[in-house]
Amino acid sequence: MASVETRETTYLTAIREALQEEMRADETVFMLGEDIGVYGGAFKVTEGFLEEFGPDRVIDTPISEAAIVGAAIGAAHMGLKPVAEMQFIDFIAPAFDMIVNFAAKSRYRTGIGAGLVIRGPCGAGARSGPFHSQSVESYFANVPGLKMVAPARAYDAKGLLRASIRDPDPVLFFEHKFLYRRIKEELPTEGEVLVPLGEARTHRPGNDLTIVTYGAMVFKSADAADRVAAEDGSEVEVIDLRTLRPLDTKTIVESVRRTGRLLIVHEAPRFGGFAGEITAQVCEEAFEWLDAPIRRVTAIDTPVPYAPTLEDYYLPGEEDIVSAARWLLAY
Amino acid sequence: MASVETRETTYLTAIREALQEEMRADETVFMLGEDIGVYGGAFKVTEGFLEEFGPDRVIDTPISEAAIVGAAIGAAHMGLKPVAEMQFIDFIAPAFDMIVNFAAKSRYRTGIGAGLVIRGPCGAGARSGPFHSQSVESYFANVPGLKMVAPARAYDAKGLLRASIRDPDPVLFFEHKFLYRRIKEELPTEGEVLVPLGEARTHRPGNDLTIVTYGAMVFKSADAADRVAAEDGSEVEVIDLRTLRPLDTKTIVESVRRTGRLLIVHEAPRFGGFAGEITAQVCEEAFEWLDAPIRRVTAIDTPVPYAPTLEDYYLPGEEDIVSAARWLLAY
Amino acid sequence: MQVTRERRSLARGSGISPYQDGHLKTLDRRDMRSLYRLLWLTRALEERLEIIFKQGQVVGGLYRSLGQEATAVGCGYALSAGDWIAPSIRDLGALLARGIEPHDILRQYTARGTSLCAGKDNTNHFTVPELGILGPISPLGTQLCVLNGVALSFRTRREPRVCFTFQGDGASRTGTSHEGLAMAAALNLPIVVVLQHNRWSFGTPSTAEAAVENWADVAGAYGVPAVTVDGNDVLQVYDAAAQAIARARAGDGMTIIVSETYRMLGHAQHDAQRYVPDEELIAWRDHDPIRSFETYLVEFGFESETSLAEVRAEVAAALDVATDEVLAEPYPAPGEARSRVYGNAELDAAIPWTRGEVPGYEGLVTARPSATRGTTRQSQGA
Amino acid sequence: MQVTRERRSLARGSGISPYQDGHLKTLDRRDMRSLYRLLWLTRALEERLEIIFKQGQVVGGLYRSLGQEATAVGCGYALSAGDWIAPSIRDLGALLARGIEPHDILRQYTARGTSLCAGKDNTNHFTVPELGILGPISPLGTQLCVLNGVALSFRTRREPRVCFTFQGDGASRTGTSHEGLAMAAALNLPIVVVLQHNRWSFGTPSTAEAAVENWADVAGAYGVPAVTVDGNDVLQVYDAAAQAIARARAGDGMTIIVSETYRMLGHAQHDAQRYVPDEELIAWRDHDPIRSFETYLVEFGFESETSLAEVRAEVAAALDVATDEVLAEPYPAPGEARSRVYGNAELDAAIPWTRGEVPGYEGLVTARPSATRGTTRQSQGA
Ligand SMILES: Cc1ncc(C[n+]2csc(CCOP(=O)(O)OP(=O)(O)O)c2C)c(N)n1
Ligand SMILES: Cc1ncc(C[n+]2csc(CCOP(=O)(O)OP(=O)(O)O)c2C)c(N)n1
Ligand SMILES: [Mg+2]
Ligand SMILES: [Mg+2]
Repeated sequence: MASVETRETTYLTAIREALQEEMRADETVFMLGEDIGVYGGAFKVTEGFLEEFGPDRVIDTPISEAAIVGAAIGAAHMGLKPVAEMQFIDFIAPAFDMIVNFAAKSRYRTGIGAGLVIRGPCGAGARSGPFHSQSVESYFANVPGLKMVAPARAYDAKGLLRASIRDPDPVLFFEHKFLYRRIKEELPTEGEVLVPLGEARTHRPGNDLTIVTYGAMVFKSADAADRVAAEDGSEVEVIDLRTLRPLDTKTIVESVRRTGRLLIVHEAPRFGGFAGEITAQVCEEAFEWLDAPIRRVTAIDTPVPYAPTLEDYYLPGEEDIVSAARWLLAY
Repeated sequence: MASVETRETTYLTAIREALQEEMRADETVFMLGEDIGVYGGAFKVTEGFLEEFGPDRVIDTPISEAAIVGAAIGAAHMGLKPVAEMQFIDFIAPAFDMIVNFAAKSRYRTGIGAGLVIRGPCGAGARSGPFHSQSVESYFANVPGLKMVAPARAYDAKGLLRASIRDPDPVLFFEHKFLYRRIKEELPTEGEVLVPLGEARTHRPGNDLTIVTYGAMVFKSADAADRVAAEDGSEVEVIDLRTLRPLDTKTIVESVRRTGRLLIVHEAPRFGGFAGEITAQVCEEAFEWLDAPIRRVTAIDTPVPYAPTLEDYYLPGEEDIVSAARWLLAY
Repeated sequence: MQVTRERRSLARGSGISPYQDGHLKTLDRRDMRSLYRLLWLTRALEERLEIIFKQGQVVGGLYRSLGQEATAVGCGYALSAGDWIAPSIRDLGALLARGIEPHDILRQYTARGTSLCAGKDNTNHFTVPELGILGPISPLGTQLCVLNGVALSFRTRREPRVCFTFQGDGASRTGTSHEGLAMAAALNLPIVVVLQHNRWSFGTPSTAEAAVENWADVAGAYGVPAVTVDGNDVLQVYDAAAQAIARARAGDGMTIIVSETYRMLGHAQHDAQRYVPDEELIAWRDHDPIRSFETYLVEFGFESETSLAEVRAEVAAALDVATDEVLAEPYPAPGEARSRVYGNAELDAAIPWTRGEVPGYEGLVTARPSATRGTTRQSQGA
Repeated sequence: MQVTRERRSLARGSGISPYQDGHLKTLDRRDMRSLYRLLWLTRALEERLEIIFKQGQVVGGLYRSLGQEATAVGCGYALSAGDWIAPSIRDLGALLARGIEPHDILRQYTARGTSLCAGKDNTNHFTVPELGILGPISPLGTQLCVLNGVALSFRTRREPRVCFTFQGDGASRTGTSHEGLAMAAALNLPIVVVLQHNRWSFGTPSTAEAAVENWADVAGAYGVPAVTVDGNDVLQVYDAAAQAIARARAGDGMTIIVSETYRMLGHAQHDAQRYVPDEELIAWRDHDPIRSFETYLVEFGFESETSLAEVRAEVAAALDVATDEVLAEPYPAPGEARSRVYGNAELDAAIPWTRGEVPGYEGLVTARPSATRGTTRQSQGA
């Protein structure tokens, strides 16, 4: 047993704890969103919060995502630290204008920042159809002023959410709903779990091929890497980006310069997906080190379909990653 | 003089003519938007339309971009061909949900498509500040089901708008406001100017370097290419994408395989910009033909600033393109 | 059309009001039977869905309209062929009135390839032009905006057709809902909007979501008339709907109907409704739309207890068959995931769908000019 | 607070109503002078802006509030220190009342590096916490949503401070405006919203944008009180604003004030207003907010023609100085375009801003391992 006491914590509980701990430590932190108070949140992330923190700090709002984000911006201007919940991250779409035009540009235009967090469940695999399954990061990728976080592990979910709440800028925090109750880790019961924004993490080391990924795809990629190791003896490095913006180019480039091969895996559709930016940066900074084309394994270019057969086809699978990795290794 | 009669036509007039001609030829085509009727449109694109086509086909709406796009979707379902104007393309943001979730996914989900056009002035350089200058293509790049068009020439503006109106899918049509009255061409007075979606155009041929670009940057790139030709004797090929989605990968890859060098130029900020997707596709299909890293010349990663000094700094300039081109040619 | 506001006490306990005036005069015995069958079918089909949900046959979530069936049915029944309707989350009865079959609903929830969405979307998200049905999408408030476009096409073509839609009290707070109402009013579109004041929005009471007391006042923001009805009284709903539809058909524009009703179950299957005060549930249980209509039908001689039982038995039998048939149908073939993204089939075919396979790559490997390039490079790199 | 609705005929032609009741009692001679100076300053400053616009000194567009000055001034004057205000497009007078200097406005429009937005944004888009000013952004309807957050912070901290904002009749149709109003009402925030019914929205008459007749009815959608004022009567506006502010400060929530007024010029400088019927302009010209206040001040002995002329001369002199000073100031240095995107300065510094330069690349060229790779490749490619 380690000297630090730990407790098995799910990804969801890690998020709840991050919110609780920040709210306990700093009374300027508060939450607003739909059904987060009386009901405790659609995924029960904020269960018990209303009782503990009261209605001033756990605010049930009307169904109005633009107004939720707007209020968060105004409160941030006044020195509060708002955490806005989108019931599903798909419902960030009606707040698009408010995020892109008000929150993201605020500091640049006026000198007054908008340090707020917008968090919500993203991602497919839970049989939730086209409107409760999206990965929305690329909608916001070309918007300077925003930060974006997409944790895969419980530890990172907790540590990055705390860092996001403390961050001076608007942070979009994507929680993968498929991981909420499936990912469990031993987390320290005491002391601060805090993970700075902008640092990728090597989930699995290797020298033969680099996989850059994030969110739920970290685990599929790691499984694929394990298989390639066991069956082919090649060592695939899996990098979990954790933060999408600012992007940890340094870690990516260092790895690619070492392995000479890069595979990018993400759950969003291919065209216009986040892999493009990563490819561009690696081309710029590690082109000469590349021994093979950069490849992408992503969802197909469609909405997220509902039927299990279709959704399984839609999502990138371990098999897809293995075969792309093998192709690259053999190149 | 050619056998076809021509008339000098501005980019703006070309757009007006495309709308007029489609509306005259097909009574299911109609327009809706803010101040397009009585006032004739913020840029006077639809001046005289109300008189010619009547209030059923030139509809002044309340200020409500989501409702405008929504009505366009419903009308498209009923077999009409709606052309929705966004007064400035920046104001597409409040319609984001409607476009991404309703229009783009409609055919996939229900089998009923939404053949509509959303058009509006985009782009910087007109001293219009952060909210009347944006390039929004990347916000929509990761949304399957959409098409996106960004013409540079008057001919293409006209031909592509006509094709967009006839297209069975939702098309976002980005008119660069800086070109409205600055670009003039001799266009045929008779006969159909029609440019199919999905086909890039070689604006300037060359064998030493490929520049892929679109919108107002086509002209800056061509100017840069001319300078490089005159001063260095190298021939830079400039490809005007015209349509951003579906992307004409074939033309890009063919050119890059020939020149071995690629520079992508766009006006939107760098991070998460459209260059990423192009880079990824070229890496996938022409990696072995590349003799140098793929490079990007883009705006800086900030909102579009207002002051002339700042906006000029923000925008990619001819000088930037020339120096990136030289670097690539010397590589 | 006159703006009336009839509020009934929660515990009024009485049956359907026996008025036979206005549009109700046009309802004959057969209509009464149809209304009853639709009410019962709605409830029974949802119960069936709940059963197969518990058996793990429903792929996603399941939302019920228990206690609100009368509003959906009364409205759906008032529409004519050629009219269009866009349901919201709890309006199954209106879809059934429009001609949607239980099979269709079962297929939707169980994601069958035969479903109206071909397994690509769920619940009531289907658009069926033949039946005049516009499917909503999940983001609330949006379908009214789209329905405006359908209504616009009626107006443009001078067709005397009407559009009808529903909106939750919660959904009425969304920006899109407002934009949709505002545009319908400004363009004087032939639209009827039912505002379902069912006291809850997921886990939040309407009183916390809005400071509005008289929901009909919402119409003030749009300059259109509003009428409030007892949403659990199918005849009263039908009457109001028929009047509003007639008004819209005559070119007089939008009407808002506020339905005073109550959501008798949690938001969805996973919601045990623990936050709801017992008294509220009990009071509304006494005002069940189906039970009170049964009493009315028997009391006024339209039906007997026996004839009503026969209707229920017939529905149950039909649902047995439908459930068996649908559950025997397969999921869509995986490759269907790629179809109909775009209207051009060539385009769908050209999209690089592939992930692992990537056939093009193999060609690349053989075609690649590495040898030459390696040399160029080396000489340059020196 | 009582809901009143006073509509005056366009051509009423009379001066300011000489009531001295309610909150007006608190206004003394000095206040009257201040109100007049603010009204005049607003108009004169805008005229000055128009002059330098025509000289090509204004970088972007220019929007005037001619004819609407009384609403902005009356409201701005009613606020206390510590309160916040979010202006809309035609509320310069309120900003001046809040303490914004003509210099600030001139700098904004001429994109000076010294401007409150450091040249990065234009018009009234500045946020100045010290003066309680929240800058709007161009997408209409958004600023109320953000102001809600400011008001929320007051509520949370139990501070008796109030937020105030303006909204055009056109802007009231946006989804965000609705969401903002709905949330302010639902959360019972200390907010006052002035709905400017100025008959136009860019080139479209309000009657085409909305079927609303009594704009105070808009409040019905939110369950809050509304009051209608003659927006060209600065005292009436002040009174209504002061009452609504007092109500909000007392914790009783939002009030909507409908200002009946008229936009006397085109939407912006480039709009010659050709679509406006002459009669309308003429009728409203007779109801000029400044002229009628002058008559009132003289008639009731607050001022003389001479003293008013002195105020105007003082304003003109001040504007001469301000214009000269501001025009002598430089644009921001180009490199400032990169600053303050993020709250972490290291992050701003680390962003690859470069286009042509790209310093990193040179390093790459020397560091690149081409030689080795070329070989590997050749052997593999064979
Ligand atoms: C824009 C948006 N935000 C959030 C949701 C999640 N959501 C689905 S239904 C619902 C509650 C709806 O309440 P109401 O409109 O009153 O309808 P009811 O459930 O009472 O029929 C919520 C919050 C959504 N679908 N769309
Ligand atoms: C979301 C959005 N759509 C369009 C515009 C362009 N626009 C700027 S002002 C304006 C008219 C505003 O009318 P109103 O709200 O009545 O204000 P007024 O000009 O009368 O003061 C329009 C359409 C905008 N700023 N924001
Ligand atoms: Mg409800
Ligand atoms: Mg107006």
